[in-house]
Amino acid sequence: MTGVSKTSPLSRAAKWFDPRARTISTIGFILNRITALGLSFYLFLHLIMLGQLAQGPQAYDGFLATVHSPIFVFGEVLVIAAGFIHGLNGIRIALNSFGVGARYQKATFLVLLSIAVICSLIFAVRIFTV
Amino acid sequence: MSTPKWVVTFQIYRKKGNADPHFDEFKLEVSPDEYVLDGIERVWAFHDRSLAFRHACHHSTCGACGMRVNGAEKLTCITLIRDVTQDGGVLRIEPMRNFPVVSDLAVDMGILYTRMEMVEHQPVNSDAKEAIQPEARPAGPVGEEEDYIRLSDCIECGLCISACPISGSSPEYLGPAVLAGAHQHGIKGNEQLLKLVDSEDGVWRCHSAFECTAVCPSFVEPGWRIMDLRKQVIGERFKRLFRGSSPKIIDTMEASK
Amino acid sequence: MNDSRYGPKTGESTWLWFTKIVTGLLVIVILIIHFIVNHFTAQNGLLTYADVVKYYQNPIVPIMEIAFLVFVVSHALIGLRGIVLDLKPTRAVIGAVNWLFSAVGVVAIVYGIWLVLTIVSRGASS
Amino acid sequence: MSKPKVIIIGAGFTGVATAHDLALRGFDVVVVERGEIASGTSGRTHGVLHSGGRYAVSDQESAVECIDENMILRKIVPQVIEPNGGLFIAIDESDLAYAEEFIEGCNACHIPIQELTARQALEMEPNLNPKVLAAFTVPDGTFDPLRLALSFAASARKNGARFRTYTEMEQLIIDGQGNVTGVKVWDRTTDTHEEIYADLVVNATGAWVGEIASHAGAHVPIKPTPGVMVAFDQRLVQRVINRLNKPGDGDIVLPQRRMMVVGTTSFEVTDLDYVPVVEDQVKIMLERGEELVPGIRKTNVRGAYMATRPLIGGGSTGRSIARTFKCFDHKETDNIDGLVTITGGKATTLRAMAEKTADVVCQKMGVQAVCTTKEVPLLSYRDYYLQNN
Repeated sequence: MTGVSKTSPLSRAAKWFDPRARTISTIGFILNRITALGLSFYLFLHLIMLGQLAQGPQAYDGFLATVHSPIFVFGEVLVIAAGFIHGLNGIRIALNSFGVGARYQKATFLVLLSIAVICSLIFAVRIFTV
Repeated sequence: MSTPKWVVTFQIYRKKGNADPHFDEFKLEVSPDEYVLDGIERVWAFHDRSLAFRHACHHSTCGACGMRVNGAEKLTCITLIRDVTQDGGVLRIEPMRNFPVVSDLAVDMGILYTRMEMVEHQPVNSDAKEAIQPEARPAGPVGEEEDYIRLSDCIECGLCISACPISGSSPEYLGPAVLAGAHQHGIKGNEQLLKLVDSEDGVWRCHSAFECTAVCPSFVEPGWRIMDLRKQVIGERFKRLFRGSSPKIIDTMEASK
Repeated sequence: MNDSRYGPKTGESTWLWFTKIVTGLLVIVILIIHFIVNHFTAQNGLLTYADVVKYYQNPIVPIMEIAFLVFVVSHALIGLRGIVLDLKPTRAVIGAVNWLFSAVGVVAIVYGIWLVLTIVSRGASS
Repeated sequence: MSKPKVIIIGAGFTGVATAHDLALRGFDVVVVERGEIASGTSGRTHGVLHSGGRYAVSDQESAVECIDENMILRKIVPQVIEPNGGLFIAIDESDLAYAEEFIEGCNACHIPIQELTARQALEMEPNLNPKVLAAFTVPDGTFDPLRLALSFAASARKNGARFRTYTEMEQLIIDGQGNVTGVKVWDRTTDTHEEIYADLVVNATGAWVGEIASHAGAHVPIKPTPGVMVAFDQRLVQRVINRLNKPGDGDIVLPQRRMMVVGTTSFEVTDLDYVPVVEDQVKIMLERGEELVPGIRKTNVRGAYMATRPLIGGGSTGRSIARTFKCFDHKETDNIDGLVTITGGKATTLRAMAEKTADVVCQKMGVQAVCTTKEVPLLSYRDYYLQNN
């Protein structure tokens, strides 16, 4: 008999991100998990980078010059978009879990995702045009 | 009166003993208004007598014929061929995920049945208890003094567990049907059950993909029930936080009676 | 199923989850406050080291940043632990993860507070 | 001292119930089943726990069996039964004319009935045809077919019976005297063949008994008679609704979970392994069901399926054949020892069929053991799979 457990953790994790034959709510789950991982990575990277502040003005201003290069700015936009998606979706999950609107979660998700996309676009435009 | 026939290719997952699994193809002439299970039964009857699959009632009361049809979890006895493919199309039939495969399309339901028993899900209930969701309540004699005993909505088909992304990576997770069963039984005053659902493998493991509700063929709405169960568990924990360990006091009081 | 997963841990999962939800919501609240404060105190952005040091002279800023740090680190680590749990870890692995993540959390928060206080003191001494 | 060993072919209602009975009486039981438990006729049964009212006029032997077994099943396996009773309702004059015979028949068979006025009936079941003229309550019920079978199987298993599902009987093993000594089987999960020997083989294959018995050169007068059933997606009634008349097509509407199931028809087939659902018959079910519960028109079809009744044929056909069951000791009928066939009957009488079969088995093998299945409560159907682990 083939069990569920014989696979490696990685291949098990890969199953989370397979949206085939799944509904829109799974997209919510996938996005939430990806943004969770991305934001966690960013959080600790950010904390380490901010250590430059303790090194004094030259170090920090030099660091700022680096992060103003386009590739870092693009990364910043990703972080903002991830923040919006994760935050707004998180509100839905929190509400559902306290017994609010679980029957309307699909509609809620679509509305919140639209808001997240619009807000991310506004920020992206602002950041790239400044 | 005959609707035009369709030709559909059934691609069926095969597994025998320790041999490697593979897919077999069977081209069948079907009526689009037949059910997927009818096609599978015909493959067994006329093409390959070695095909193993679970089925019994053929009208969605027993929950035996859950499979994956083109990737999606379906109760095949009520899934019209018309709704899942087209003339000349393909039906890829696979066993449910997250259950051990016995052979071909047949899986071992032991895990689910064991856990349903653990959470004391009652196979028959009063009608009022089954109708927790008022808008889904069927038309008919409602709200009268007389109540009816009836078989529970959950048919233990396992489709929700097959569709759940968390059950997929973490077999210890109790799973949607089981948590829905616990919700239906009620955790009020049931210390054992509260402990079970409020554990690492209980309600907190759900990550709101709501696939369970999407695939449930039997009006159980496991996703909603898990969320409602969370509310109840949180409520219970807060009550205890402010009242200290009062349940123990009640226990001893009852014991002394 | 491994019965040792149940029993002594009763209630623990609830509070971990509850903390995750509450800190998540608090992070959102603080982010909103952050944007408002930023809007009034640093209209031109924080483009240099001097800007940042000056920004931290407003007492609301270090308080806000420390609170944000505590909430976001807790939320992230509880969330990551949840993801590890979903990967069917052995008892030993999840035990190690519990210790590791607790330690990482404490270090990150202490380090963050030290950083904030350093910047605040730079501003005060200049 | 080793237990006497019996192989049962078929894990439908009679197979699992016989396994339970024999296991309780101390036999070593092996059940071989080519599919899953209840994957033939048993799983697809209508699901009426008959009060016997349906047969009280035309087939009183079956009616008595039904009411007795109905009461026993309610007691030993309540976890799979909706015990809400049933109604026989008269819609037209011909139905009314049948009422007298019906009352007499039910009294003769000790089936407790109660006459209702049309108004009382509509108060009990507001979705009945408002043209209802008269009604009688009967102690009908509804059961879940798979779970009923699993409950017996679980209990049998607890007492040592072994279930070999997906294991198809290929041949009966016959000794030099032409007697049956075992079965040759094909395990479809591993695609392997093996021989199992036993002191006795019980052929409990329902509509397929003729085919199985013919392997030993024995004959069973079986008349496989399929009927259609259609499930609708709303539960408009809470009780089994029967037409107050002689048994006919589409004259029972029963509630089950959140559904209603209407059945059935009656015709003859030769190929048993696949009986197609005939569209015309589905239409008849809708039309006939509508006469009992007009609201059916507004519901949707959820499933349509065929099941093949194992009727024991004399000269008659279809509706007129008795619904009673029979156990054949092929030593007596064909002078072939080691083979017993049980068939006929209703789902409701599965326990009685098993008792009869086990009595024959005991008598043949000289075992003194009484039947206790009337009293022993069955295990939860879930235990069947629990013990798998």
